[in-house]
Amino acid sequence: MSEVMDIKYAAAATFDSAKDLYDAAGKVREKGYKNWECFSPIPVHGLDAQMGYPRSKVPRFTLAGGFTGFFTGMLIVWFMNEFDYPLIVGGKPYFSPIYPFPVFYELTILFAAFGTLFGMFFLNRLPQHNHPVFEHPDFGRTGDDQYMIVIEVEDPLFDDEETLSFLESVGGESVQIIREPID
Amino acid sequence: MSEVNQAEQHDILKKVDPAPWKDVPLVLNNRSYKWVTDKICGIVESKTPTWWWWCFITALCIASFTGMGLVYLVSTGVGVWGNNNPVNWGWAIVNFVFWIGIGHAGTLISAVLCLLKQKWRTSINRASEAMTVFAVLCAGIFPLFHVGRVWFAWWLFPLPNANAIWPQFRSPLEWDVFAVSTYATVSILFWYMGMIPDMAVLRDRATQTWRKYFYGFFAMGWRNANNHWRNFEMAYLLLAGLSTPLVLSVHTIVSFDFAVANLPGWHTTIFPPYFVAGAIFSGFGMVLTLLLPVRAAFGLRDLITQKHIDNMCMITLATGSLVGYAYAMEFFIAWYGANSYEGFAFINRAFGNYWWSYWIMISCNVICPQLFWFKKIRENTPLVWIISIFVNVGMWFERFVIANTTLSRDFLPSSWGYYSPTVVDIFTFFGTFGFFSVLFLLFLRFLPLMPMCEVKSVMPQANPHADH
Amino acid sequence: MIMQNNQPELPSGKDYWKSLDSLADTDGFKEWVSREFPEGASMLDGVQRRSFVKLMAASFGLAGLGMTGCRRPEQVILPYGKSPEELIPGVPAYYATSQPTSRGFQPLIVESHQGRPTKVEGNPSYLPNGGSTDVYSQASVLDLYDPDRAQGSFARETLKNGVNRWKKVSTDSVLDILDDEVSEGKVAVLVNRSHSLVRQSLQKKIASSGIQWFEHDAIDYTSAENKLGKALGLKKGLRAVPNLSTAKRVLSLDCDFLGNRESNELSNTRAFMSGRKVLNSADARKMNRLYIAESDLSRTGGVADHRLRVESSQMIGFASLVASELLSKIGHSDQSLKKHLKNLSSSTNSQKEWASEAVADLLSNPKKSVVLAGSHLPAEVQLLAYEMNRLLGSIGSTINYIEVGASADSILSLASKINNGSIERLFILGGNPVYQTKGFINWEDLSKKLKFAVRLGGSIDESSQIANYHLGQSHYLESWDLGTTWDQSFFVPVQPLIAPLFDTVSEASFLSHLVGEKNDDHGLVKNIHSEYSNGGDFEDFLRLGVLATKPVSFNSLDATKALLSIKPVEIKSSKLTEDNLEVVIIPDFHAHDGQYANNGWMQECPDPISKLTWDNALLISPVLANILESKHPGLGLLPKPTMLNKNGQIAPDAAQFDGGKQKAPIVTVNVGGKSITAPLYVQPGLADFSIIATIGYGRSHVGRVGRGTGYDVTPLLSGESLVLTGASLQPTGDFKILANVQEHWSMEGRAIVREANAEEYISDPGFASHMGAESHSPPMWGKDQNKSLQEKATTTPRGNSAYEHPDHTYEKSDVFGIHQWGMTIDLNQCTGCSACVVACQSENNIPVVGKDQVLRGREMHWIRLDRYFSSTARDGAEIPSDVQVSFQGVACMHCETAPCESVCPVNATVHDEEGLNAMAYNRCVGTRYCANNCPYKVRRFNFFDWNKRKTDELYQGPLGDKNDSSVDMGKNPDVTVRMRGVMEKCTYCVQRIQESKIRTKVNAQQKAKFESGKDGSGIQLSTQDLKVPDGTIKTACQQVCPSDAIVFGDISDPRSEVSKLKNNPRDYSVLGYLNTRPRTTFLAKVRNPNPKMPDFASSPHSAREYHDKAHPSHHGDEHGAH
Amino acid sequence: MRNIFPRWSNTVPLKLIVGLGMVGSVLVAGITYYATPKYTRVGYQPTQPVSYNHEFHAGELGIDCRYCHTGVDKSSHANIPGANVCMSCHQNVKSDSALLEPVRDSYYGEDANKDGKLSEGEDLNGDGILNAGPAIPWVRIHKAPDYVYFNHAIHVNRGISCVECHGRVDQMVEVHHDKHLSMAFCLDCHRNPEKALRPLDEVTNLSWEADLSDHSDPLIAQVHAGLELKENWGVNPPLSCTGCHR
Repeated sequence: MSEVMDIKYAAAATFDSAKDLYDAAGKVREKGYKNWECFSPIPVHGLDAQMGYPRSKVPRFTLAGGFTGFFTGMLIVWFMNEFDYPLIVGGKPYFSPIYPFPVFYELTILFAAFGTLFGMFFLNRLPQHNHPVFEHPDFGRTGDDQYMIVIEVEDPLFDDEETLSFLESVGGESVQIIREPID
Repeated sequence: MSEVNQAEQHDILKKVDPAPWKDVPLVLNNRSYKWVTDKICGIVESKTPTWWWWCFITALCIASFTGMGLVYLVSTGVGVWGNNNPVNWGWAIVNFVFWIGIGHAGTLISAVLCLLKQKWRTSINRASEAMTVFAVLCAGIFPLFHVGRVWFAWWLFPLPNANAIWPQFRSPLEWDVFAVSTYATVSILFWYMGMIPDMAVLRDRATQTWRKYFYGFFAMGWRNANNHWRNFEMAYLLLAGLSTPLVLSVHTIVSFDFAVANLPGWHTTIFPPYFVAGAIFSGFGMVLTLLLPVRAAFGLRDLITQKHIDNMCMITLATGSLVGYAYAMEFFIAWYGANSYEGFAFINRAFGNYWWSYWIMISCNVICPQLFWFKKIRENTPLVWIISIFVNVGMWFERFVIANTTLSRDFLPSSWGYYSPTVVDIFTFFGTFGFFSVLFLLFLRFLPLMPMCEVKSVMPQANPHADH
Repeated sequence: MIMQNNQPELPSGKDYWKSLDSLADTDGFKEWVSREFPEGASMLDGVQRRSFVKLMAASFGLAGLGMTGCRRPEQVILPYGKSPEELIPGVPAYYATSQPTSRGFQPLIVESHQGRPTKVEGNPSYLPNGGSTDVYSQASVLDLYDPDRAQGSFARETLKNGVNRWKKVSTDSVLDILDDEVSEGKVAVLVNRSHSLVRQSLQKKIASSGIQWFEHDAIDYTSAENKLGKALGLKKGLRAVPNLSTAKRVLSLDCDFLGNRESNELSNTRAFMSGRKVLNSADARKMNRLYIAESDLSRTGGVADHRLRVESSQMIGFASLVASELLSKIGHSDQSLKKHLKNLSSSTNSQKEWASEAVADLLSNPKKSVVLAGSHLPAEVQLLAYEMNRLLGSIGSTINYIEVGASADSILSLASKINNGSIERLFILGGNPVYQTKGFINWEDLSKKLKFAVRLGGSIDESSQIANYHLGQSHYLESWDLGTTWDQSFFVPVQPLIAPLFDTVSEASFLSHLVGEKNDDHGLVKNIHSEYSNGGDFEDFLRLGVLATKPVSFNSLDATKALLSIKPVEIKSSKLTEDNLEVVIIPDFHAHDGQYANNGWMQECPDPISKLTWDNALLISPVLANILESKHPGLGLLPKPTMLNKNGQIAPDAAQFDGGKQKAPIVTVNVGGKSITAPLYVQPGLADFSIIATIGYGRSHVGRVGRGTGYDVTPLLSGESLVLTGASLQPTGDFKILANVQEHWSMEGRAIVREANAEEYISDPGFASHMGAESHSPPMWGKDQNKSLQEKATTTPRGNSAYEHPDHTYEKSDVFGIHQWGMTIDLNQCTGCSACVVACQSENNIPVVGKDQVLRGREMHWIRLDRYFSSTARDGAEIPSDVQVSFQGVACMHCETAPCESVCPVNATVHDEEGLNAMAYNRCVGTRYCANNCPYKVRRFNFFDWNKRKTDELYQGPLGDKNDSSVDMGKNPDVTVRMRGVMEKCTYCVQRIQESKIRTKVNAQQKAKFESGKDGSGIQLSTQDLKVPDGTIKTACQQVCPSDAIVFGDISDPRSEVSKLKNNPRDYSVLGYLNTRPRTTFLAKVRNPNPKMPDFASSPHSAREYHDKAHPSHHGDEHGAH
Repeated sequence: MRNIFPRWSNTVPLKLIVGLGMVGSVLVAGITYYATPKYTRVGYQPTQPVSYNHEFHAGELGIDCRYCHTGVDKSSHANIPGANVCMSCHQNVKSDSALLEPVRDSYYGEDANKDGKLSEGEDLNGDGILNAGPAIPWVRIHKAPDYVYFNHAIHVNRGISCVECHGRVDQMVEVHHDKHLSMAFCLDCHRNPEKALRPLDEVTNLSWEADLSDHSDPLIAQVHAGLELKENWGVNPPLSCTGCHR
């Protein structure tokens, strides 16, 4: 029987242009929905603000990575050339913040880069290969030329009829419920 | 985020909204998103063309030269190369610097132009990033295998060992280890991250199962969700911001291999900027060499427009002239510095035992690019392609001149010598072009040649405020 | 047909002693083992043999063959069954012996490790040499381990195709056959000249037993004494033994008394150069002065203050000119003699001024001047030189004439006697007469006339080809003998350090066998010693290695009559032109007279003047070169002037360098119907129409090292003079690639070798510090400029550098050294003899790389001898004819702020606390960055497994043959043998430093313990007790140097010799302006020209070249000066 | 379109990271333990041709090390004793023990009647010398790499005991490789020699310990004693390459 076969995940509506999506998104936010998301083939400018998203937190990871890198570098060089086995090389000092600077510098960048990428993954909860939204029949087109708004069932304001009609009212097409099969 | 009313937002957005590209559209014949998607994915999804197979097999054969060369080298000794005393480096390091230099254009296009909000970069950055990664891989071969006991090369890494002895961090070669490995890693990260959304598109379009899973795996479950885009864009911007100083530092450090040494003709402060300029120069040369055929082969004229070619030519022209200026300045300083050894080193470059290589360098690097002043030539694609080849040749010879003229005639006339490569040198280097081509062909076949989302976002449809 | 044959006893030279394994196969070796290592002998057979070899290696303690430390095969240690008392494993033993040479016995001390002689040093008890050795003695130890030696005795079988095959036979069996043959009569012995008393005593017995005796040497060092003796109408020879330590003025008539063309090289060098040691202006004032007139540019000519280029064939004329100048200046009474000399010298008027000024200078130093004549010059010149010395009153003060026995019958009379059948049986001992005389003796015919012939020789060579049997001759390190030094002032022993490796026999025991004496050579030597030493202790003699004696000196007589008998017609040699050239045949630097042709060390040691390795060439003058070029366009002898030459940026190369490889055109030389073909080499400083050819190369039957090297000059030899006239050159159009290690001959006005004339030095002792970039840049040491040498060495002050340098003083640092090592090289003392190069090679296990690799610029010598020419001519396109020569030994300078260290990524080359620039081979990965960054280019890279692979199979890598391990037996176990892919360089002989330090500490501790008698806990040892006393450590190069040019020691000790020298104003660092602060510094060269001479220059050419480049403005007045 | 990957695949990445982390750390631990001299050398105990018992001779009988290893205070090599050293006792003690057969062979060799003089038919190879027999092939246990120049004399004479590198040989029936003797091992002692220095008389006394009278902890006692000797003797072990590599 169907109702045990799958569970409701969310209501979805598609749009044809960035503008439509943009405007609709504004309305959805004003309506006060919380658990909802826009899908678009490109990063639509200003959509974050429109959806009421704060600034991304990726930079914090980058900064952390950078600092780690720099001081790891310094620690390595100091430990190896000054502390553990000091050797007289070209009459130069055992340790100096100057001569090995390229090492600190490169490690800073390396770790910062890792911080950035994995920070992004972490904030986007990636990798996550399985997601209910993929169940939408032509979700694929959101990568191509279609836009979509999805309001999840978890949202306190969610109500089948009302949400669906609301989505239609903001100009959504092929409004429908996304169902997630249980396997 | 607090309550902000519509109107204010629009003002804010107007401010952050970059100035739209007025004069020339970046995608010709106002194509639709669908067209772009089909075009780019089509290259990967369509049946493998025969010409691809021919190229691929040829490239494999050529690549095998490197393989054989290296096996012989490691089993027999560095002596199989032409190196000697006083010229202890020779081709290996020349090739290393050459390939590393090639790489730089990719990072530059994807990072620096991104920071400069140069929208025209979008259709060429993916390919040039690929070029970067592959060039760095080719470059890596040489410093690794030019050492006498390659099986101990791991000593260059700071690993604890039973001998309780560590690397020596004053050495530019040690800096290279960090610079090059960092450069390779970050380039790959940057390249891969940019591809995630496109992988997702390919995943969603895929019909064969293996494609579903292959692209699915690398797409990491990307969902085109705005939340994703938000962090993605920020990360992209940051990586661009990190790559820019990186790309500058890498060739600076490579130039330190020479500049930190005390030899006449090497020990000069002009090297870092001059090497970086040269790197970008050769890089763009290579980008042109690669993309013009690709553009023709896959009919991408609407995406890689004359506008793109013009821009690349102009950058080549600019950097070429920069390099030319550096050559002149070296001579001036050598004369002005009044150090007889330094003075001789440069006179010897131009008129000494390697004069021919010097003049090949000058004509390819300084004179050749000047042709790009003329629109006619810029619009003559075959000619542009040929010139780009000359640029590559010239830049290889620049490194040859720097490395060899100085070493072959340095301080004590008694130890002057002459270096000439052996057949093993030549084949090993030649083979790396095959290796590079193999990788690039695979890239063309299996990965999205252009960042679709970025191309789309510079098309008029991307603007959420344009009323239509 | 005898010219073609293969290696002894095997079809191809390939499977020949592949390794110790197959060495162990040879019977001789087994026998040797059973005597030397009794415990090992029984294990030699069957399957155990292989393991035995390994064991032997272990018990030998062969250190560091291959540097793979990771894998550790099971190894076994073989102790003695009965340990010899004196032998402590790991502690080398030293024995006094000597090397018999045609230039007298060379007294030696030989170092032996567990029974293997590894290193040869001079015997300091022989004062004239002061513990120095020449390059040949250094190399001779390699011959002992030469795999191409005759390993026993062989019988010759000629195959149908005329090829000679050699069958191994036992030496005893040959000796038995020999006895029967001798009883047949008509026997002759042909030997090379020797100074052995053992031979002398046996010679008498042999003569009495009716065996005839003949002697021959291609390079006959005794010819001068015989000529002079004959000319003076004496029955004996008259040997000139100069005593140069007292000589103030020396005039050399084509006499290379500092080189290998004359005897007494070492003591001459030591004595003469001591007169050129300049530490203060007083020394400079009484510095000696050398005039030389010569055709070749010899090492003596390189030292000379005034050098005149005169063809050897013109020497009689020139000598007469000098003599007549002398006579007129001293107002000699005999007018007829004056007149006679006048017309003898008629052809040489152009050199009159030079000669008369030189003579004036000789006369101004009565009893302190001497005239020397080359031994290859005719009796007339010898006579003139003798008479001049007599008139100058030098005899007894600066030169002694001692009486020596007259020479034996020559090889020519032997030939005629064989021809007329009065000799049917021939024994050829030593030397290599067949090779050396094939130009004028048809051995092919003679060999047919001979019934029986035996060859006693170290290896199977040309002379063996006419013999029925070849008897392997023992190396001198394997045999007993006793002889005299050249000056006959000492008896010296030859005692074996090792039992013969193979079934070989020494000359002494062979001769004694000939006369039917069965007592062993040891007994023989003992008897002769007691005979001469009137009852001195034999053991003491062996321990000391020398026994003083008195040569018979000659009381001078007037030679006027003899002089008058010189007939003008004889010496009226027609004028030399490019169609009437002279060929001067001299001993080769590498091969000497051919005996070192198979010695890798000698082959690769560059000729001091021409810098050639692995080959000899015909040397011709630039003048002749230009004539040839114009006569034969496209000869390709001289390179076309490049742009840099034309605008005077650099001087032109003296030869075509095609990709760094010297391309020498091959020509045919015709002299009186005889001809040879050989490559040409343009040598600045040669007499215009002289061709210098060297003997010893182009051997047809020689080991694998010497095979195919050089050209053979012997076909030109006539049996009389080594100076041939009437020669002409004809290009063949072919070229030969020569391995020249120094492409560029000019210093290019760079202040590398800094020189001044004595006057300049007196007026400005610190002239060296006023040259070079550092002289007009801010002082390297900045504020620390005036610190003492010791402070600088220990605290390494920062000078102007941005860095704080690590401090090595005891108090301030956890890494401190109680010594600070340093070296000085006195450029004024170096004659370029190159003994240091081979000594270093022998001490430090430096591999031989072969001609091909030398051509690629991969020679491995740790110390190289840079040779620069400088001249007045500075127009870019011409190669100068009159040049001054400057030698500079360059090895690792051990810079305090070493450029090589800071670029090594793995800490493989770092400084140690005593100022050594350490090179840890086992840490090196081989980036070669250090070698690039070394401004002195002294680092050497192992491009291949030199020590493991045969030099001709390097490119086959692992598929190539392994090297002959026999050579490994001669390696120094105290020095790592480097594998491929690692960098190496001079270490200041760190192994010797460490040994001395350890010995000092151990002795100090034991002494203190002995005195305190306690458990040692109360002992107080100061750093003074632990310091190595100055002079204890001698580096290998320092030890061989006959003129003490190299001094090594602790510069933190102000009283040490080296500190004193470094404080000398002449001291300077090469490329000092780079602030590398080298620990090896140089003492600038001082020349001592005579202002009155026509060729006088106010300052040395190189100095003027420097000033011309450094201060072009002064250009004018620089030349105004003269 | 449908999900390609099953839901459980979402947890895979996390598991992967954890898994790889564990594998990695195990790998590192494994290498550091198994691929270093600590493991590869220590405990190496080959069987020797003659079952010489160090515990008995050096321990119970208390024969001084230097009695057999004669080179140890004079030379770089400690020197394995020749058969004559063994026979100096065993001519009388256990003179006919079967275990000593190889020793006797090596010692007497050609001297068949063991009278030490060359008598009829003894000189087999006819060289007029009474040759010794085959050497005893002792299997080498301690070996520094070829490029390391360790000198016994300087260590022994400057108060470094055998025990520091060879362990309690006087308690080993058959000798085994006791310390790992890697470069790190050498450096450790060269950096703080006071941990090892001892009075010269005690060098071959493997059981010696510093005077505990005024220190409870033996290590502290040793260090105190050591520091005093270091100061008095001017001990300054080389830490740079040239000390051991030539």
